Amino acid sequence: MYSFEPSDEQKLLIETARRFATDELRKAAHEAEEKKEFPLPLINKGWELGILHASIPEAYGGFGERSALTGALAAEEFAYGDLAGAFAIGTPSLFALPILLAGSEEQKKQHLPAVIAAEWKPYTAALVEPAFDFDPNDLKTTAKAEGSDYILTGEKTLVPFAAQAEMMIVFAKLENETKGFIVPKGAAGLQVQEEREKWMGLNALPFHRVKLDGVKVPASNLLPGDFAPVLDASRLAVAAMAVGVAKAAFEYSRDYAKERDVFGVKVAQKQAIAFMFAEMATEIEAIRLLAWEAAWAIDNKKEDASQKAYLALTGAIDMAMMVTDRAVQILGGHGYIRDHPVELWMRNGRGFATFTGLAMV
Amino acid sequence: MYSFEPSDEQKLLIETARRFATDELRKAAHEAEEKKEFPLPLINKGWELGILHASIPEAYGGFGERSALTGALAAEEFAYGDLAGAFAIGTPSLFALPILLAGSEEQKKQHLPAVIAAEWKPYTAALVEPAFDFDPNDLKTTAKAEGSDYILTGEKTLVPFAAQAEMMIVFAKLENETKGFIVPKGAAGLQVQEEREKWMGLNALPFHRVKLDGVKVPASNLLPGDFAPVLDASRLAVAAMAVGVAKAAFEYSRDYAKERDVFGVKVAQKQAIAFMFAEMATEIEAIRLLAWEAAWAIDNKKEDASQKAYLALTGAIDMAMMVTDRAVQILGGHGYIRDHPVELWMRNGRGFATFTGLAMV
Amino acid sequence: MIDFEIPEKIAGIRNVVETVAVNMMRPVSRYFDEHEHEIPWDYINFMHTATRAMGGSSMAASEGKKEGPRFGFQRLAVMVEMLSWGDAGIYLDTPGGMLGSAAVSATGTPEQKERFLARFRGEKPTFDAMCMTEPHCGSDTASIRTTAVLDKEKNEWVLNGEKIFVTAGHKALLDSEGFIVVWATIDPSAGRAGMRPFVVEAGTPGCQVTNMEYKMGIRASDTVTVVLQDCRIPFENILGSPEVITEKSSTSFKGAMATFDATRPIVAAQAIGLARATLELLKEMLAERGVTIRYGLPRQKLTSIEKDVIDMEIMLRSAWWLVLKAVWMMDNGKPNALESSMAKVRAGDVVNRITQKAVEIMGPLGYSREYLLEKWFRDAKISDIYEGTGQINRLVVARQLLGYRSSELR
Amino acid sequence: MIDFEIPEKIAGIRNVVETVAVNMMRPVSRYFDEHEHEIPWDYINFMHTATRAMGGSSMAASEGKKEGPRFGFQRLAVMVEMLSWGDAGIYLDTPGGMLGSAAVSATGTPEQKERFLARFRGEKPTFDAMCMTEPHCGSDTASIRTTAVLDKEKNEWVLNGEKIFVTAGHKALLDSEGFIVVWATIDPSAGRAGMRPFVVEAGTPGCQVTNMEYKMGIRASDTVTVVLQDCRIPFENILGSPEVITEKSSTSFKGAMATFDATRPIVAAQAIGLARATLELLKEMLAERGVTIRYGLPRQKLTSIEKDVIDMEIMLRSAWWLVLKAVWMMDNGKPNALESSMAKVRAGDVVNRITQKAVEIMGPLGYSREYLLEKWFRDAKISDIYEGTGQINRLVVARQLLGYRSSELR
Repeated sequence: MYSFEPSDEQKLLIETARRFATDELRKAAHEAEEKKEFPLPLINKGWELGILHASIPEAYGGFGERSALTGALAAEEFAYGDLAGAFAIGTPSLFALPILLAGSEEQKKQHLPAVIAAEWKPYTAALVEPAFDFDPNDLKTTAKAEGSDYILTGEKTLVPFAAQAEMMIVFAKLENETKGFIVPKGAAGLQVQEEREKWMGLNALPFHRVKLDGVKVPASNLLPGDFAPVLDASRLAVAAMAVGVAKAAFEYSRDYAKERDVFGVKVAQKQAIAFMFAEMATEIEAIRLLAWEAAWAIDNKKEDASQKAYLALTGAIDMAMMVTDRAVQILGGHGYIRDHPVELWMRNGRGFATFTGLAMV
Repeated sequence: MYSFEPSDEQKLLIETARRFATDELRKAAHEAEEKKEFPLPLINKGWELGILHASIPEAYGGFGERSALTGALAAEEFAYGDLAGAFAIGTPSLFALPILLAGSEEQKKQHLPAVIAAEWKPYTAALVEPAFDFDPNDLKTTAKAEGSDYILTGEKTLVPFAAQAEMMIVFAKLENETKGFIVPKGAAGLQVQEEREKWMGLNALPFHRVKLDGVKVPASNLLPGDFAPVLDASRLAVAAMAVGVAKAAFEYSRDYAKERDVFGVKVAQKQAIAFMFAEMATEIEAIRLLAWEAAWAIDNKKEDASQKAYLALTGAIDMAMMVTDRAVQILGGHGYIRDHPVELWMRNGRGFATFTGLAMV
Repeated sequence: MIDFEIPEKIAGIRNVVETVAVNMMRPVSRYFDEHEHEIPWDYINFMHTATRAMGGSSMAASEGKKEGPRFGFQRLAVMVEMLSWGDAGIYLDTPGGMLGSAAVSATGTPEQKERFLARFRGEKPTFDAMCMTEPHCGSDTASIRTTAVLDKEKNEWVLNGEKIFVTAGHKALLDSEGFIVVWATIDPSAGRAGMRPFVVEAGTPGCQVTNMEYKMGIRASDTVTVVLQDCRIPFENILGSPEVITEKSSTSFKGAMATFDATRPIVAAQAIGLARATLELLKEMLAERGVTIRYGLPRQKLTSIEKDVIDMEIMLRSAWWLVLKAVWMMDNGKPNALESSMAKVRAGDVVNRITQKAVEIMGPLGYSREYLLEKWFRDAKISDIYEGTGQINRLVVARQLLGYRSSELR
Repeated sequence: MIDFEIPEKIAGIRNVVETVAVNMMRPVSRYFDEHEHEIPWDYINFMHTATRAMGGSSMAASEGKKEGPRFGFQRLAVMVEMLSWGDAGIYLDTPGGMLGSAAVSATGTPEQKERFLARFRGEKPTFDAMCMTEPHCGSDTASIRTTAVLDKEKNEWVLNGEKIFVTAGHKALLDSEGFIVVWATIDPSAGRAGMRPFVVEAGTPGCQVTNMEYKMGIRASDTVTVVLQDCRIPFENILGSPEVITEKSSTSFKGAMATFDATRPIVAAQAIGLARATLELLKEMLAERGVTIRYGLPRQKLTSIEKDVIDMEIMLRSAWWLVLKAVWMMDNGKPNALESSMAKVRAGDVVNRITQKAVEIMGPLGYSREYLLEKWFRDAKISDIYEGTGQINRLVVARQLLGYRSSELR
């Protein structure tokens, strides 16, 4: 039966997440970006909201069942506050959710409790590769069976907190399929480039290039399950975050345009500007519904869940660019200087084409 | 040295063509479309303006040298009046220009004077094929050498005046190259489907499906020259005509919007509508300049003339759709009824993706 | 709890309607496109009989105030989407309650609802229509010039004016014992506050169909001009309670706007049905020619056609959810002025972009009347024009978003 | 006679400028992007020396009234396009005549031109800037609040106000003996009619740079706030002939607008240079990875990337011709208000669409600061904002097209 209303529990979560996003993340965002460091206490505070914990069953130390939908709702709110913050807080999910979704019982028991115990710790994952046509289903990083081990070879980029991470999941191509492998810190042949990678946005976060020069891991480190649900979880998360960033940009530029005078009226009273807002809001809502549908399909194990997650993210990429670009445009010269957050959001806005792998719900 | 001003001679031609287009073609357009017949006297009148004649050297019965630029200027004006009329008047060019551009001296002498003698006669050409991915450089219609003959096999669509045409050029693939072949009326194996083809637009013109069931023509009917200049001539012509149709739609909707009241002002005074006009006019002018550049490149035998003609047409396809769609939108309900010409222009507007081969300059 | 599963009840009806669309609409789509002003009686009679057999008077959304969740508008949207998937023009010939009866439902008294709507349960298919637009005004409904003057002696309204672009007006007035709802002013100096809806029944003297339009698309549907010349109707044919007559407020205009909140998502559903038909046919035609769409690839690995088709899916699905959300809100008694106009904006855009691109992709096959793509391109355009143009609906959306009254954002 | 051949004279200069762009700009592009507020003196000094060596005072378009065709603005557009191809931010640091001197050229008397512009021929590189925008107003230049009051006793103007977004203001006032042109009102009640341009020279007491902006892009260029506090300048520093002082007309405002007609295509040329740089690099990067663009194919056979790149070429080339047409009209004394705003609209659009798409196509490589694509994406956005936003320029275009005054189309 159709319904477009989150449950009461979800509404509560949305409110909590939004309050944290507005009161804390948003306020820290500018300085974090300019100083190129996201404050750890704030990450911990977000972590304590327990979004990941609520996805992990009690048997593994958590307190719930994973709901992609609930995760997407939270992801939107966090990103509405600040995208870098949302990524940072969620980084351990990059390690935990693949294990939850594709790991063996043993792997779950071994790793999940450690990840969600107490403080936020940088467990991470390495998916993206430095190629213009990076394709998560056709990786260049390879895994080869050798006796009871696997040998991983390749190069990864955009790996968050790689230098500090206790452990990471490395995704590699094994017999034409993408599979996840648990790789501990300091594994032989694992080269985490010390210098941080530099991107157009997300300067608050430490990303590193990771080279795998014949890294050997035992067979027990292979996540036996399918990659598809992992990819879906990431595409959905990134799509939901695009909605959050776009919503932030929409609201900020709307408020600005309602305040500011031009030619004797408010900027927002100009039809051409008002129409922009109408289109921005419509597009945001359209993609939000698409993301919700994908989340619902994932949670209800619909056959075409992967396709829906793919469509939601693909739509979100264009939507986020359009909305954040217009937000800057509406602020004019003020949109172009870094005093206002819209320029940061526009840099984030373009990134969604590349952010698959940086978040999971 | 850059210049964006037609020569005095060209200006005179533009004026003459525009007068004819406005006073005659435009007025006949609606009835021609609805009655599905373009009045022959009017075709003849347009023919008498001598656009084609001016492209044919005296040696072959004409009175000039071909200028793609001059041709493009005229094509825009004719199409500004009515696209079906412009195509009809120019149909003999489909036969004459390939001969001029790719024919042998003998072919020129034999055919050109006949085409441009006195009255308009339906000489035509068959280029388009009934495939969604029709590619003029990779035809499905084939030509095979057999002794001193060529055997043509395949199927053509959108062949104007095919049932009446004295002769037509059939384009076919000969050893991986597109080549033109002169095929006379009634050649054995040439099946011109009697029933007219039905299209979204251009109902005023008779188009026919043409099947070539092993049509045999002597080797002397092969146009020995390259196909590229022929294709360039057509792409340019169609691009210029798209500009003409778009200009008509722009002007009509502009005049309408300046006349009509809405909410106490003129429709055109609404910013959202005014912005549409600004974008329509800018786009039209942009593509016009691109078409001019292509024409100039053709006339000056620039190496990249083919690429320029391709870019001009590709841009023109989108521009024409955008402008004609908006013209209908601006008229609202009035745009949707056939009393106003914008709905016809919108149907024409979508056709430019398919009209290559229907005009040449 | 967010849920994207179609309710079972609606799913059943949807299947039934699909059969109608496949068997009774598609086969005659081209015929009625090429025979403008002919009426698809087979379809009409079938729909009428079927609706009666199912105990309903029409497809309309009213379902009384029962316990439990309400589905009326959701069901209507799903049915309309499917019928429009069948044929957007023929769908508009569906008997038994279009925009005119929507206005009666939205603004009439119980007595009026019974009096005017009962006819749809009769033996013969009956039609209704809404008369809003006038020659001098399009979306500017506040500047209507048709007048209604009360002849107190005879207790009759006297209507004078001209209405254009009346969808199904011919069928409502001449092909059945239907009615039209005419928006007229009882006080030309009062602007919106003077506007009232009046019911004029078929056969009323002074009410004439003077013109049938020839249109770009939806040719199976009639669009007419109605002239009212000293057209007298009973006092009771003014829609709403008696106080609307004297009260100089814009309540009644707001009634019309409320009608729009209910009807815009339905018009959007039409657009979606047509867009879905187009996308499905496009994919079929491509598949027959060996082109299938590889979902899941990064854009960098897609062909141009694949990218276009994937973008179409995104547009189509997301617009459909906007529509469903708007009608779901309607069913759940939530104010949906924003959502219903958003749905209309998006659906009107989407159907045009999809049909325009589909025709282009299929090249000569897209432009040919051998296939339905070119027809759907023509049918589509109306979706961004009627029931408020895309521009008007953007204004409505923007006003809601920005909290502006119409005087603040014109 | 329509001709798309670059004039020989300009082609020569273009080659020279290309060498500068390749050797002096590109190698330091990233450095100055990452070291905001540092000044590229090497480039500046080189350009200054080179310009002097060539006998010119600046890149500016003035070339006296000679016989034969005039090329000044065409040459300027071509040079600016190439410099901006080199680096859009560093280009803005070019000494010797930017928008401030354009205003002097357009509205000053011969005496003023000599007095203010001579410095650009001096030994040291010198800068100028235009002060238009104020904190409360963006494109709405008619609502300027900075005042100029004549102190008749001392025969001086006293300026008070605050100007923001002054491009190169730091260099004009603090890094050289330059000047700024300040738009101020001599009659706050008169609106546009009261607006006048004043020259304030570096070192004038009461004129202070109070803030340097941190920007999304073009970080090699300084953007500052200038505060004028009882800033006294000689009477003769009001630009134009004496009658402008008393005459209450908007002639002088129109002078500013005329300046825009000359400068908008130049700003558009910047956008084009940046867009071309992007497209060229994109094609190179793709080619290195085995992707080449197959021109001439029907869209149905193209890959998504090919279609995007081909669309970019179309946008880029056509926008460039709009720019060239606008400057060609300028050189030939044809009124070009329509064309110059069209060029600006189109170029501002195009550079953003191209840079945005290029970053997307190159995936992680596009988003990385290892390559210049991401920088150009950031640099590009200013093109649709300064010298009139895309929206303002659309208004200007629309007014011309529709024959409306600004009171008729707001």
